[in-house]
Amino acid sequence: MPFIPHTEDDIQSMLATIGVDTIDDLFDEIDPSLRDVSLDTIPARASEQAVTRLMGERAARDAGGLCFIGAGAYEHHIPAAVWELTTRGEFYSAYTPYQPEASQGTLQVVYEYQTMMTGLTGMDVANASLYDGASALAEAVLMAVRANRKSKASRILMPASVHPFYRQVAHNICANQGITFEAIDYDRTTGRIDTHALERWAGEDVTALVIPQPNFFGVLEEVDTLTDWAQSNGALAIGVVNPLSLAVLKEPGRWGTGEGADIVVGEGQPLGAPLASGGPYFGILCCRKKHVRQMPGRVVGRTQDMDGRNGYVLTLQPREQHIRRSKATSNICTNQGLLVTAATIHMSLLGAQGLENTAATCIANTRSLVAKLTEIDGVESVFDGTAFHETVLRLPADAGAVLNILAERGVFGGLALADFYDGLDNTVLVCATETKTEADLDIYAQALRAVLAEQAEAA
Amino acid sequence: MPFIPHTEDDIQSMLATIGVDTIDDLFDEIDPSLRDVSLDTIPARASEQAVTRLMGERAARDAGGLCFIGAGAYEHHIPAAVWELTTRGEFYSAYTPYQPEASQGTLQVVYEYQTMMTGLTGMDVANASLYDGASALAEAVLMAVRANRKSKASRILMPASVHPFYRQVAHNICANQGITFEAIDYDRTTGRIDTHALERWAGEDVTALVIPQPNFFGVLEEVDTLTDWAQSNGALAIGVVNPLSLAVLKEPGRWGTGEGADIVVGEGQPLGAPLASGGPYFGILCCRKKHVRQMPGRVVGRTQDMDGRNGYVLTLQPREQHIRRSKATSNICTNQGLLVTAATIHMSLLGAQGLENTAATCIANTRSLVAKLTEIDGVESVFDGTAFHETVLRLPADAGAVLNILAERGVFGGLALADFYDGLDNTVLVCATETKTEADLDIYAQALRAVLAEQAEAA
Amino acid sequence: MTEKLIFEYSRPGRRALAQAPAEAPAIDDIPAALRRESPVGLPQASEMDVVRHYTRLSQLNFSIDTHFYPLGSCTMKHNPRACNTLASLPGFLNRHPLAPTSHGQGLLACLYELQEMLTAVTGMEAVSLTPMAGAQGEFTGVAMIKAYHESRGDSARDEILVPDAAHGTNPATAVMCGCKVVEIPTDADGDVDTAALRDAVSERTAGIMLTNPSTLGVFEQDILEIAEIVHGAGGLLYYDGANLNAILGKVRPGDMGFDVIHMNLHKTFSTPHGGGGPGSGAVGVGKRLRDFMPIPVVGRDGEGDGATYRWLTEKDIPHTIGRLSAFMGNSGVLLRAYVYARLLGAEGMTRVAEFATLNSNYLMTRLREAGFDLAFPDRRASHEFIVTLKRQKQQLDVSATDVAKRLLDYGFHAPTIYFPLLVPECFLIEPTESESKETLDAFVDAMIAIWDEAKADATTLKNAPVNLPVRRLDEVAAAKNLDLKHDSATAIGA
Amino acid sequence: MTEKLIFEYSRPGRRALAQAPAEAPAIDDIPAALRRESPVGLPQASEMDVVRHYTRLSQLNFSIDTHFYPLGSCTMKHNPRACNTLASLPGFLNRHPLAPTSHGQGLLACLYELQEMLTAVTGMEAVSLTPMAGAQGEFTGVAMIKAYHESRGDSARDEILVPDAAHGTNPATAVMCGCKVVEIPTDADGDVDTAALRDAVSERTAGIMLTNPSTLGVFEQDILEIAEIVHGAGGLLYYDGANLNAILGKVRPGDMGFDVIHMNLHKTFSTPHGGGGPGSGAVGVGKRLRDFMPIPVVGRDGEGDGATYRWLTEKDIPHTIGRLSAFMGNSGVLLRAYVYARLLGAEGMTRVAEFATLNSNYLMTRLREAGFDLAFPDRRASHEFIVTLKRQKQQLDVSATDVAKRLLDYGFHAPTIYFPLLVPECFLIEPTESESKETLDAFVDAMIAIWDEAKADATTLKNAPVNLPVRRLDEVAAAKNLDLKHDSATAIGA
Repeated sequence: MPFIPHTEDDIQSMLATIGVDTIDDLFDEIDPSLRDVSLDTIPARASEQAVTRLMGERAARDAGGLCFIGAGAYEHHIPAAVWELTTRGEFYSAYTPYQPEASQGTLQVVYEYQTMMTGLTGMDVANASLYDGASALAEAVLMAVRANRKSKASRILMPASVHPFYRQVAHNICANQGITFEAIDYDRTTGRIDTHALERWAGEDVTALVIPQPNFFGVLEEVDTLTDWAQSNGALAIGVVNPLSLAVLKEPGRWGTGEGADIVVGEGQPLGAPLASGGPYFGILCCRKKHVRQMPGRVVGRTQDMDGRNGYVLTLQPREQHIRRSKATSNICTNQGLLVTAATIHMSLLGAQGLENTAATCIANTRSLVAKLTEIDGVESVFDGTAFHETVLRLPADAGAVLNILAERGVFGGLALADFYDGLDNTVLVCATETKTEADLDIYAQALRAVLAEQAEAA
Repeated sequence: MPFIPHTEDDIQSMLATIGVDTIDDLFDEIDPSLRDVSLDTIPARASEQAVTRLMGERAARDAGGLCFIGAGAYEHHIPAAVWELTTRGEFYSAYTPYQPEASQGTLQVVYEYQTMMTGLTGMDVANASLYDGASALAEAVLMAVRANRKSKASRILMPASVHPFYRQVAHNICANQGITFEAIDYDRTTGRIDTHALERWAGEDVTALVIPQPNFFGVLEEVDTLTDWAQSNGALAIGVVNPLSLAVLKEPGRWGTGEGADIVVGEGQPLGAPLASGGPYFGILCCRKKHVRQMPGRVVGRTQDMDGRNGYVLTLQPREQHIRRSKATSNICTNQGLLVTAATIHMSLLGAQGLENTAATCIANTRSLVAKLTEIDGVESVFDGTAFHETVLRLPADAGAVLNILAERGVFGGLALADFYDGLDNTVLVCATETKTEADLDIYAQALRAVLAEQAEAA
Repeated sequence: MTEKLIFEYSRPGRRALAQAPAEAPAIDDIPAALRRESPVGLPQASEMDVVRHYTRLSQLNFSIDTHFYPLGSCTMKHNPRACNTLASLPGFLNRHPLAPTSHGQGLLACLYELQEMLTAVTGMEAVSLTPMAGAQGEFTGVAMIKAYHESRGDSARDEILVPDAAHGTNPATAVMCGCKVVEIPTDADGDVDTAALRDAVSERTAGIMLTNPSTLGVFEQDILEIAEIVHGAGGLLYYDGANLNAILGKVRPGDMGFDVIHMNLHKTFSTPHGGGGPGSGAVGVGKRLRDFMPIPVVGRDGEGDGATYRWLTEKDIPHTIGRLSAFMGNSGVLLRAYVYARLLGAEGMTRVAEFATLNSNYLMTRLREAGFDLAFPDRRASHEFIVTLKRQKQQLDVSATDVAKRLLDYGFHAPTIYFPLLVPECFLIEPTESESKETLDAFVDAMIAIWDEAKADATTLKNAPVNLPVRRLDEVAAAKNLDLKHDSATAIGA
Repeated sequence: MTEKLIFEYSRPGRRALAQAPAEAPAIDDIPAALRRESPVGLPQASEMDVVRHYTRLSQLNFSIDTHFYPLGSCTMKHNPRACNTLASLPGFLNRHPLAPTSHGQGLLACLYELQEMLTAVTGMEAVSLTPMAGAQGEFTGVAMIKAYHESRGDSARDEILVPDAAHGTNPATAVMCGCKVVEIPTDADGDVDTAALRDAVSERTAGIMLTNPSTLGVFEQDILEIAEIVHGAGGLLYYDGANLNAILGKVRPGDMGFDVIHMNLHKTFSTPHGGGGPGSGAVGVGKRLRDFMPIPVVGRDGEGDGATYRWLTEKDIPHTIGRLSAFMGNSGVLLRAYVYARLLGAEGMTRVAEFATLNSNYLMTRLREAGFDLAFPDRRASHEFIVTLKRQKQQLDVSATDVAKRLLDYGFHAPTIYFPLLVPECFLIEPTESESKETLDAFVDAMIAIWDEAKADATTLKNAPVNLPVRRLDEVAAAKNLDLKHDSATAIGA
């Protein structure tokens, strides 16, 4: 039997020990009406060989395409060592390290991860990860409501320049707790948060301001001003960052003139997680020390054993659901341990210099792509704010239709924004990471030029 | 620097310790005329990212095709666990186990492998593997010459039904030692060794007879008769087997009416090695106990440590080149450790029943394929001897040309034998392993039918 | 055997150069005020340092691939390697989540079929795969229950009933959804106290969250009555799938009357635990909650070979509680679950419950015969059962922790201890179906040996573990003197 | 920590069923006399048994991924993981060796480029990649030398000159090729005794086999003179590439006058050692031997993007010594070497020799300063060097073996001991370029600590190792009472 080691002798001897005749007898406390189950619609078992072939064929169907889509998930080179090590059975098949003495590998990895994350963000404390960037933002919002005792309003200022899906997730997870989200518009010229829209909330009871850096449009926000605005208005500053960008951009721990952002979250995917159609990724959450006891999720601490040797344990567990139950900081139990392992190895291999070179290459490639694309008649940048590694371009044609044709020709040209923003019809969010060569950029430019020419001709 | 950890500080401090100014000074014992080297034609280093992309593209070029080629390398399902475990760093990056206390993992694996191989072949002893099946046959020939002290002729009877490449390799490796190979023809009807051709050598000084099972044509030889013939004529019997076949075929340890074959070799590839364009595979070599000290290659033995615990060591090293130098049984040093590891895991997962089911499915699939193909006008089996999982078919057209067209249509239809045997023009050696479904067989049959029809029309 | 921190291998200027671009192009257009000035606190290491360090660290772990791991309520069963290998095929790994679905039909076909299989084996109407872990599955379930009541104008229902033995995530989730928690006591047999339940339900009852079999290792004998009580009061039933392994293919939550269920695919469908995740908390819904499923869900257009698949969004499910992750949950985990489900097939799923239950009852019987006390001696074990070491604690001052730590020395991971909270010195033991009789017997032998050790000299247990990389760690000091990062890192990274 | 044999996990009827066809179709047409009747002695185990067993076994090994491994003459350098990952892409793994070359252009392009790079870095005229290990490379070289002489009608040349310090494979290979071995002594500085060489050469000299730097860890200072002597006598020069790492990209065997070279790609080009293989012994040839190269070799037709590749066979190289493996040697190993070569590039290859030599000279200096005796104190180290523990043996009766075993306890693999045979109590130490200064310093510290232990109480060393899975193993008993297989296997397999 696949994955069941019992021989016929084993079964008989075990049943005899238990004192029943059949395995079915062991279910005799269950109402008979419940025990007549049909699984007719589930296929019979397939051999590993058959499933291997099926999956090989299906994976091949999904392969290929030159990808210029970003929008929250980025194609980066992941060193081969990362997943060869991460999928070692001792990491892959271990449980949550509830018995620390038997889990020092996992625990030390998380401690190293926490150290790296605080280094990257300039924050005091990092947790052991959350599910993904979007749900991490939701947890940060809940945390801010707990941490900002002066605010009674449970009011979060949520800029429109935050990833639309992140805004939806934060709303869906937090709405049941009476938290309100106030939209802050973006500046049509710069693509940044509209500071006039923000000023409307000066003097009001605001719990927290969310500050994306870079924002969804790829544009860099004026994080110092925004952080100062929030903190001078009694609000916490919640940064939402791309961790890769922090190799070159000012770390949230230094945003503003005070002590930096209060809480920082982000999508960890650029640090070693494959695109994989959306997951598993991992959510980063860091905060200032004073908020640590409001932090959701697992945390690993260093301590000592009976002989005075250093070792690692899960700590601050009284915040968590398995101890505090209905009074926990979150219902979160699982973190993304395997992804954290990959990220820790990834960051160890790249180091600060490798991350910086990667980030700078992404920026340079995107600048170069934008230059090539905007040479095409009618293609232009929408915003003039400085970008990180993504840019919104306007096309002289229906963006969705153009992207579909490009995809048929093997180029995934970006994300059409018309569905997400009024006024951004015919726009595309494009990204060229370090994985793209000059030749790749030219392929995109030539393909777009051709498609637009055909569209113009047809029109 | 890739794969070199030295910082500039390290280098300076190390040079100072040594007492030289530059690294180049360390080469000052070498004639200056030798130290001016140009490597202009070697490309500059590429990043892992660039090489990953290059290799991805090249691998994709080689992918695909429904493979019905056998001829010494067979497509079998390899459980995912096999190579995930085999490539664990502790196996993958370990050296030959010269320090046994630090190598118990590798040593125990080999001991288990040796046990499995003796189980499969029914022989007394197995070595830790040789390079591949063909070179193992060469080593078996050399071993037979050493072991058969009664024979002075260094004469090996080599049937034409042995894989042509094996015959070539054996000749190329052994010829310098004055060993002669006498060809034994095959029976044109059965595809087996022509016993009349063999009888010519009765009473002569023959050192060994090579007995392939199954033979190159896929046909089963009369191993009992052949073994008895050899041994009654003072020759050793050297079996050349496909190890997978031994799950269903009589094991060489029981061939004949005596004590079985003297030496058995084979290509280990069907036991967990991917096709990989030809290697790395591994050569199996087993023998009867009385020949053990003439055996080439490494052997692992069980012994005990100072506390009486069981442990494993390389043993019988006095046969080997690093001790015995010019008097060694072979110059062999390396074995195929990683492949042996894979094979041991593979056999553990499949067990006897899994191997038997695999072998029987291969046989059934090939029978079914042959039935479908010989329904096509003009396609017929060449031999009437019972086959294992390969069969020679004659086509009503030039086999090489037909195979080329089939390959363009995604079917690798087998190996054309015209280049290897006079009289086998227009013949193809075909094989359908357990990886082939009924639908696959139909694809081949339809494709062949179509190609032959086109050929006939064009003719 | 311990291992330094990766930061302690770091040397200024060292790099694993092959793995990233060699140079940083100038990025002059970014204003100085937005640029980073201080060093990034990452280690500077060679590839060899990194490979050695993390290889060695991995060896410090217990794992399913190395040890028996009878951790109750966690279903530490064998993780077939094919699941990882096949989900890691480049075509799956390299696909962008927002790439057109025309270039994702392989993935979508797998997810659609997984939805169908999970729907069938749980007896529900439909499944959404998007929740990223059990706790998010729970959130999804309660949020749907709230949305259901609100859609009917029945918005005063703000109480979630939770048995006192429940996982901590249950009450925590109820609160996250803005509900109040009403605890329901357990009776002496380990079942929900139905009389207390009758008293607890009211027009404020939104629903009940149940694990069945419960965390006490027994199947709720009155489940049909419970369903009737709660439904009768206008509430809905939520099934916490943490213990689904106990009944997979054998009994279906949908048949018991549950309106929603989450499944821990990382338990029942054997996706890796990964040292704490990723998980996957797919939810199945009955007809009452179908309209509220979280998006995206995979839909199919057409039939047979011509079928195509696409994401269903709010346009297709207008009452959805919405999106809970940036993209599609833990897709890679779902692929692993899909492979596992196909390898099992229908018959294999049923065998999971059967052999998990056989192993559990066998181990329970053997331990009882060896002199250990069961929390519910008159009940069948489900896939897990509880030993209470209360007597040992009283007689020898040996705690569940002491025995757990000593088991580590014997090469067995400890069972879950001190949960459920209501059983004193509790050992919650779940062997799973993938362990052999020999392993279970060896575990019993170890328990007997440890008990003999305790009787001879309890300090042997108090000092345990002694064979592990570290001895017993001071968790109190860890919480008091928080040390959550290595402080020299930033300096080293300079 | 030891681990049972897989056979001891075996139980009749147990199977990892997913991995093979569930049933065996009838194969009635095979005559009974040819069928197997007795059981196959394989274990009957579950997938979990197998995964656990081999995971645990792996943990009993030292390896480059876990330990410093300064094994002289073995070049245990870092194995970049990309080499394995990329050589294992399905397109490469699944290709049949006899599939048409139209469906193998990816592989062939890699092999062709590898041939070109190896040709350039060794200074030879051409390379054949087919030999499957160093010893087969040596065989190839000597067989080509013989074929060369025979092709010129000079067939009385049957003597191969071999320095007394040579690897055992050298004389063993000469004999395999039907030659006699003439040993050449080493002078006091570790160089070949050129006077003795002059006396040894004659019209019977087929050639000389040299490792340079030699196994004594020094570069032959008179290599150009040696070449002149041998060539002058009508012999050819064979370069044993075992120590190529010492000079890669820095000095080229072709420039020294060698006619043929084999390369251990599993040393210099970092393909895995795999616990004893697979290796790869590519051979490079000068113009005299080009016509005799073993097949297949990869040829290119056309240039640039339009180039196509094919196998060159006896039709292209009519004087070839022929085929040495059934197909194309260890192709998968060659792909790994190709990836490594591309990651290094020209500059990286030169750095290999430079930093291997830097590490070796540094470690030699540190050990000398710590009071250890060098075999050749007046010479530069190449990529390796020799410490002799003769004094320690005399003073304290502590042998090279004792120190080696104790090093294992300290977490360092032992250097090569008792080779070359002519240095007493020999420690041949090769750190490789991929180790850091800290690791070398830690090794020196361990050597000092062990020496202090020896002075305090030599039994500490005699009892070593104590921290490993087993203590010192009785190799004499192993050879005397041969136990080469587990005997109950066949019974268990019944």
